[in-house]
Amino acid sequence: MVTAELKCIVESLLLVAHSPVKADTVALILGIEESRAVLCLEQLYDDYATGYRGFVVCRVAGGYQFRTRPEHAEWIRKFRRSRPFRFSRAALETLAVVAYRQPVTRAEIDYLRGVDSSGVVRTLLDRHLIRILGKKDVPGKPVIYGTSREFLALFGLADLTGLPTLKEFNELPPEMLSELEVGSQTQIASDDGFLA
Amino acid sequence: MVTAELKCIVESLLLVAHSPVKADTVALILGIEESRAVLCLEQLYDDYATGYRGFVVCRVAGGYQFRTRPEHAEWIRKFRRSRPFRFSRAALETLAVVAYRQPVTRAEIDYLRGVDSSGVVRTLLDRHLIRILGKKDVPGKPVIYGTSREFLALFGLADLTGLPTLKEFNELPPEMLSELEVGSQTQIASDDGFLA
Amino acid sequence: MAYEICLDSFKGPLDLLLHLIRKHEMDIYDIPIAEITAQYLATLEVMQSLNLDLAGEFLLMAATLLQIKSRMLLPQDREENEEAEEPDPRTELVNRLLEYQKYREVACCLESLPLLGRDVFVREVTPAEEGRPQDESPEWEPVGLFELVAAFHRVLSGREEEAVHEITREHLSVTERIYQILEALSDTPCLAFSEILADVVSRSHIIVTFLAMLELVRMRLARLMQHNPDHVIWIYAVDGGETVSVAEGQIFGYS
Repeated sequence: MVTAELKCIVESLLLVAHSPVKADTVALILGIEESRAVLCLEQLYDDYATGYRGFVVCRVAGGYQFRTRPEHAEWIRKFRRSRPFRFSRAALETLAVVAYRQPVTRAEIDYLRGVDSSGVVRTLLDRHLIRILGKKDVPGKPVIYGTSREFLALFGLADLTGLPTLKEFNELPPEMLSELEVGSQTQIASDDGFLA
Repeated sequence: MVTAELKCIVESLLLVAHSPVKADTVALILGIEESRAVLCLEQLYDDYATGYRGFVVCRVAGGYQFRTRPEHAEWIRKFRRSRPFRFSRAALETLAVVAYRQPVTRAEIDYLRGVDSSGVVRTLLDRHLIRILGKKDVPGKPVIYGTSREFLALFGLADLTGLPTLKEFNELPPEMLSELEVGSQTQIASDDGFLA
Repeated sequence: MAYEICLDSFKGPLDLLLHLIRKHEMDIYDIPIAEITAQYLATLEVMQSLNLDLAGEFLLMAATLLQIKSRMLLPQDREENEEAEEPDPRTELVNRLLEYQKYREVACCLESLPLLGRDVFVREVTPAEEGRPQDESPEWEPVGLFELVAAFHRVLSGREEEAVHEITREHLSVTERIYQILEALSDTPCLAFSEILADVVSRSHIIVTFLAMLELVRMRLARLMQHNPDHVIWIYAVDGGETVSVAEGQIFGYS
């Protein structure tokens, strides 16, 4: 199969997909090497990024997806008759704590925010933006939370390494959270579940 | 508005539209003459028809719509079939009953769910998410079910103790809608783009 | 002192403290604890006077601040001081504030990202277009533990609702309960309150029993005695009580 035709087919898959298209799926469907699938997707990414088009290819949640440009948001909202939504500060703060501290327990979230977060945690769970990862192997076996694929999709992130960098004011000394047993941030990057 | 930008916005509308986009709608949304909207749509039609692209603009039902090329139909069918199996409400409920009440008989599952679960149990067995543990030592020797290793893998659990308890679930208060400001909240839940 | 700030906008005590530190240009690494405590308490007072619902966390922080303040006022033991330096009582608070500040700032960064459904949009595939996945589809769509436990909760709560219809609720009237208590009192001069409630399980049954006792006292058929507050409540039969009959109609307001 020539590459032009391959690219053309991959482009059609991007149109009909209901979620970000992964390179391994493309490879499986078209019976090609995954590296070749990646090449196709990346070429399409470049094509759309350079041409002045109504939408672009985004690297999101471990896959590739057509997304409109932010500068057209108002027109599209008008067309769809949808109102812009806003996150509450409580929701954003909690999401930030979960995203950067995962795997994290409710007690740790409450401690870091200084307020009870049960309501926000529940809302974020209901919205599928965070998920229960399991339980922590410490006395009491508290439930631990992490962000979901939907979180990445919502914020347009390819993976967790794409999160905005935390400004380092002063790292909370580990002994202070020892009773809470906060997981180290390095775990974020190494957690396979979040990466493509 | 310059025509290039106009075309770009119309292209974005074509992407997000649920149904064929009509020229009069475009004219209304963008506040332009209908003749200008037609011109934009026709130019996009030409652009896509001449370039070798994964999809084209079609004139359908009095409007314009992106459609894939007929020659790619087979690939797209294959791609769509590869879509992961989505849990139905019945399947998830049955799986939950087995997970939390194992070892459990069909009669117990039916009792708890209030409906016949034979079909769903069959599907879950076929997909190796539940397994037959043996027979219960009561008259009639009914088969008892439990979850499988695949179940643990699907939910990312090391073992069954990682299942969140109902107590923990109830400790999270019911969702507080104020946390995410009311607006297009339904969109968050229903937007297919979030499903990965 | 003028509070031009929007008081109910604080997301918690840490948020409020950061605001006060910034407003009064304090050094976060060397917080004047007496001053910040005074400022904090003054703000709480204003919030209370405005009838704002003060969450417990705000009061807890007030207690923490006062504790730190008192610890800083304590004279340091010179001999002990030579052995091991007493940690600054403010350390934990300062670290929490710095940490919280990080997440508060990054939350704003998150919000400024192009959000799906707000700033950027994707093509939505209709169910008809999507088609049905074939049975041989090897993969399950990821589903979370929260969804699993929520499904189980749904199943169980569905059963509870049904159970209400299945169980025929025992209908017990106050009158009946009065007779039962009087009968129990015919063998013994007094009964402990807990004895009367011993076999009572349902909430409505407890209420009926309680009302029956109040009626008995009102009709002077029984007396309630307690030797000490928090002690056992005794119900005594009034002498000659057995000769009194209670007609249905005499008991007003209850059934």
